[in-house]
Amino acid sequence: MSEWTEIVDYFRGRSMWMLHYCTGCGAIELPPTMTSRWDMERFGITPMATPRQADILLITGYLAIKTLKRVIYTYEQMQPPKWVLGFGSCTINGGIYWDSYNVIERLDKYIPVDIYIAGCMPRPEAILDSFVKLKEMVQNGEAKGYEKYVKNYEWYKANQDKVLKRTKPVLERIEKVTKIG
Amino acid sequence: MSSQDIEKKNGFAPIVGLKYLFKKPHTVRYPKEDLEVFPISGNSPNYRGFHTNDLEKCIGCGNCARVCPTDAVTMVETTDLKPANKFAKTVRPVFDYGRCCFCAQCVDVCPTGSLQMSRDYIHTFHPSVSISVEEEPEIVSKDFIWRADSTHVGNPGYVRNEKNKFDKVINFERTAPKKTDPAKRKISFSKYVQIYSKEEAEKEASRCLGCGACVEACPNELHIPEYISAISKGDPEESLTWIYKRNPLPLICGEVCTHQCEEACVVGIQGEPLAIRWLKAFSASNVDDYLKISNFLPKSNGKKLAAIGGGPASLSFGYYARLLGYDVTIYEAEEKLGGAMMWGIPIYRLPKDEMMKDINAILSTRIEVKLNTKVGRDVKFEDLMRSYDAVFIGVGNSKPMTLRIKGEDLENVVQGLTFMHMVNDGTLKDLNGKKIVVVGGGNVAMDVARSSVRLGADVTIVYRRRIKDMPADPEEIEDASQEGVKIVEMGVPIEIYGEKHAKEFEYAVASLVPDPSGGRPRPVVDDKSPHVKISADYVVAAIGQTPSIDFIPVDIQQKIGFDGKSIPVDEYGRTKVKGLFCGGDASNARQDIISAIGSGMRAAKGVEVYLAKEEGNV
Amino acid sequence: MELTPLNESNDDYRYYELFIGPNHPGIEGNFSYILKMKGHTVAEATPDPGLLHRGFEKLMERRLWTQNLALIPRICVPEPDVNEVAYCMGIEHMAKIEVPKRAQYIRVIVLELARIASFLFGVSGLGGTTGHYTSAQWLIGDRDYILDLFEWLTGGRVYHIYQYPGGVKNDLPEGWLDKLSDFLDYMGKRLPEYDKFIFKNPIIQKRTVGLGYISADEAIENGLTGPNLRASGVIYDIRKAQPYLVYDELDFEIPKTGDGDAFSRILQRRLELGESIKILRQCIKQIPQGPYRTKVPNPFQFRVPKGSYYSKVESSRGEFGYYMVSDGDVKPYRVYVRGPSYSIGLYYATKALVGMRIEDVPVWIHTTDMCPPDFDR
Amino acid sequence: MADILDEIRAMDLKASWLNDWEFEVIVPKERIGSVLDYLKSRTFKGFMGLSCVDWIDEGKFELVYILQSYDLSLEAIVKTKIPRHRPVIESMNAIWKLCEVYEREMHEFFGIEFVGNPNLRPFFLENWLDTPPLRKDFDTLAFSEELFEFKEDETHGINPPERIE
Repeated sequence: MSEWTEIVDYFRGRSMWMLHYCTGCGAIELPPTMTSRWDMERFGITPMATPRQADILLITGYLAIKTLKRVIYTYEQMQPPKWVLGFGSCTINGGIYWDSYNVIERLDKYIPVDIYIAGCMPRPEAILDSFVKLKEMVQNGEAKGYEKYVKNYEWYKANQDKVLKRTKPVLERIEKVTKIG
Repeated sequence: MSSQDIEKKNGFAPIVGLKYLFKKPHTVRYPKEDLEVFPISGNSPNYRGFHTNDLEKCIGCGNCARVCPTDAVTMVETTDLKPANKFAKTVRPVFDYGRCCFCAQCVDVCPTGSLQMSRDYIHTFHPSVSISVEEEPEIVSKDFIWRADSTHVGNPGYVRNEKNKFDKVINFERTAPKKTDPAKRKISFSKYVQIYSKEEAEKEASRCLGCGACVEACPNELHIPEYISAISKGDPEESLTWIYKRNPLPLICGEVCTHQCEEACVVGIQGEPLAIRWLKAFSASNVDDYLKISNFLPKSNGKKLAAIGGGPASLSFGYYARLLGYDVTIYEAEEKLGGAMMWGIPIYRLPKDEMMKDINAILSTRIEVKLNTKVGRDVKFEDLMRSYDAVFIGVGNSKPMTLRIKGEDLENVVQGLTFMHMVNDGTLKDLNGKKIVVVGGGNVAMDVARSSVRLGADVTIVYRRRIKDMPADPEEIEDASQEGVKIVEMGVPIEIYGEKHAKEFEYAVASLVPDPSGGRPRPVVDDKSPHVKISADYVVAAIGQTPSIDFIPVDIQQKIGFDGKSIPVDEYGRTKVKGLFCGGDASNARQDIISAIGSGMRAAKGVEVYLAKEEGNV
Repeated sequence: MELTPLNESNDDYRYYELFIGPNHPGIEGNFSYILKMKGHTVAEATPDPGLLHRGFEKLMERRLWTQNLALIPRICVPEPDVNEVAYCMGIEHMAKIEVPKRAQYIRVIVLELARIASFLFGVSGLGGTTGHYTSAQWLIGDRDYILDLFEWLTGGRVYHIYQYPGGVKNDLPEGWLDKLSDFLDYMGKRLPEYDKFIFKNPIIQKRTVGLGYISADEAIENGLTGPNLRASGVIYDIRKAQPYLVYDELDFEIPKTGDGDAFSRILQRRLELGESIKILRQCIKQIPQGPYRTKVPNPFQFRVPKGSYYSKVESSRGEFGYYMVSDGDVKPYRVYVRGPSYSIGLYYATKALVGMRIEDVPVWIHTTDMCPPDFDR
Repeated sequence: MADILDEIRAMDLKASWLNDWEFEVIVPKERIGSVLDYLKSRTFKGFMGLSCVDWIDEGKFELVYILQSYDLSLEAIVKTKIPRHRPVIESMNAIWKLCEVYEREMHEFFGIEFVGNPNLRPFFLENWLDTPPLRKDFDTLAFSEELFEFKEDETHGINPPERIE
């Protein structure tokens, strides 16, 4: 059984399709990675339009609250095994939008992340590096973020709901007494 | 070309594609090969990648953390390295690459040039655990929070080096205040440094990085960044409000402070430090009515305090004690207030009207002053102790140290402060053609020398060590030599010759011997040292002084532990005797105005603490 | 048995809702239209922005004037330099900072290079939506050479953070202009090839000619700017009409297409690319020696005098405007960003898409070259 | 070119040049519609943007209309102030239909009511319950910390993330 998994993992790592979804500004470095200059098809990775056929969800940068909802929908639509790559500073710890009212800070509070790529923005080499690393991890059977999600669904769900299903104002509304004149 | 212009169909068209078979591949075969393509090879020479930091050179000023638009830089305490200089802090920047946007603004504002960026940019990681929730800044995460050190130093990218250091966003060049020409100023006692104009002050103030390294160097920790920022904003009144919080003598300090703050100024590491002192003088001289901005005066709380001596320490003590609601009486032996500021500092440095502006502002807070009242002669110290709730000693140093050489008791051999008193009260009017030898290398020696130059004398300063070892302000030394003061280095006084008056002064040229115990190198005179004689009409010994507290009964003197040099006090200026406080030069090792002001202010707080405690006991 | 042909009056074609985007290869960036469809035809289009909203205008109020330089390039990702230049020009106008000639030339070079890069990026996206993938491979590849040049000049590939109030941060590196010249030669050789396989391509022509016609009056009324406006026949270019930097010293023309359809919009951009190359060649020749930056106070003390100003730059998408208000402090009081795609993406699209067939929607979106980050902010 | 300013001044309005191609006009709230209408008839046909400045100390919102004349190559900045408390102003959608979108945005970010604008639904933000975010009294950092940071003492009855396998 375990040998069979190993074989499956080996082939999985050689053909990973990436969902074509640009969530933030990091999307600008994907065309060079996808096309002739860096050509990620060399690694068996190619963009795919539908979540159901994709293996990799590349979160290219910051997630606005509105996008977070779509990303979660997308992630849940994807078939396991599936892997999430957090791309750029923004996904790691908020990045340059650390104090923004509409951008989440840490991606792995909402969905499990397998690999982070530091940088703002990361160069195509860094993206390829992460793909190579992901491939190794998949072939070694290490990248199991999707299992983590199922196991800790409660925790993820609570975090998601805190952001997405607000029912009362986050901050207490302070009416500032304006001086006139 | 238009919308009708369509390429004709051609069966051979695909053959055109064949030519690309013979071209060099366009693809960068990362990770097998690195970027080496048109138009440049490798990635940019000034690429903005991960940070490197020369931890020894870094002084922990925190400007990188303050300028960071993403709040990615945290200053974290380090223990494993020794600081670069005495003002350096032990904190070093730690970068959060979950925040950093690689804008290089931290590199631009690094005043030491220690922070740089490398060309390393690849960091992909599997989050081993989820990012810890309570992220303590002390914990350096290996995943993406790193202390910038020399890890990436082998691949330098965006670097600001010695060559283009003046190209940074920091302005390294000082706006020098206008000074009168040396030839003109040496014949007049009028002030020779002009206070900044508004434009000059704003320009100079705009160089401030606001890091506050100066605050720690200042004996009284003035709100320096705040008041400079207010000047840069064009608001001298706000600036003075900030100064007044910790210094009630802004104009005096603006003119004659020893400005340790400027030594600590981070801009001074690669360029010229900010002229913090002149900026203070600017805001003080640009506000006519101090009272408009000075603090609200509370009602008197009925408690009475006495301050002995009318110098900066007592004035500061009086002002802040008055702000706390006490009634203060200052006892001054001379006919005017000011102490060492009045009698010790020449008027070309501090015009008396400017000084009185500050003092009058303090007095207008209804502080009682008893002039010509010497404690011990006119009133008894014990009476003061009895009739006041607390007594503050701010007498300063008036007992000069002696040269301990032969001929010291001759006429015309005087002490520095005595000489300055004579110049300032007008007893010494003319020294035309006289030869004067000044022994010492401090600010008093410079004052004596330069005052004598202005009275027409020919002045030689004899100092035991080298010029660069002189404790005097380098600017003073430079100005003095511009005015024609001769400075003899390594001169150890041997003897003063003369029958009644001093006639000749002999010194030996010493050599510097390193101190085995690790102190400063010591000048040593041996048999081989050449001896030089110079003629002298006056010999002025300006080698320091000690406090004179003869007015205090001996038993109390012993009780407070007076050792002949200074009175030991705690952080609040309290002596070992209940209700007796001390400040100023008499208790400070650092004998300057700003320390005196600081000790006065702390003593005022000490009084508050002491009296509150007394009341609690009752 | 004879089948009744399905037509639009047939009841089988009912209204239904279709989300195009955010997760859709046909849309540019992370943006969405909610289309009400009848059969293949759009009956109603509602833009659904905010997927990229980061609250820039709020964040800028919290940061120092110069700290914002790190933030603003992110407003328009494919062409970040227009943001930096417009922002710096506004500051310089309010603080009355003189910009050295050399810096102005460098800014023009940067802006025009960014314009070319943005064109290449935009048209490659069109290739993606029309199934013409060769254009994506070629144009993105060529765009990378520009990014290499930028990286050499500024130290960053995408976000340059190169402008500074009073000029630019670094001087041109030695040999940079030669490389730029080489690149322009290369580009000159490539352009005929582009023409051949994109603009004279029957597929592209059939998909774009006559699509989404906009008349001149309509374009003005709907707030269109830039190439989209000029493609409708209104020859208005800020570089000519209200010359900023050194555009009045450079000799270039505003190309005229004037058909007002999707094809003339991309053709307009293609022709302006030729003018950009012309401008760059002149800049290489004319750029003077001298300082590249006027000294301004350091970031902590940099204050902009009280006032307000609307500074604008002609970007590859149209008018990029910054309305800035200062209260004399170290931080801006308010910055309002007018993205060039705002009016076309959020307002005009609701009119233009109505009656369009679904397969034309992505083509129309790409020919207007809209950039969601600049209106989402 | 200069006479446009004289014309505006003749209407008893304050107007001044900002630079060679940009002038600003300060209009009382009641006359904003007529002034914009007039400017549109004087070739200022392009509506470039609508912005708002929150003068919190003054208790006013300042609405800024940016207009463009393609014939004269001029930019007009028209400003008007409205009270900050219950801010209401008439919608300009009768003059420029396009204005609707800008007003919708200002409604969302500042909470300004535009009378006559039928479409003031949420725009960029989803499920927004707090103070309109671009008002000066909205603290974005506090909001971000409150909403996006996970606090340990908050007991949701769930595991803190360290315990995640």
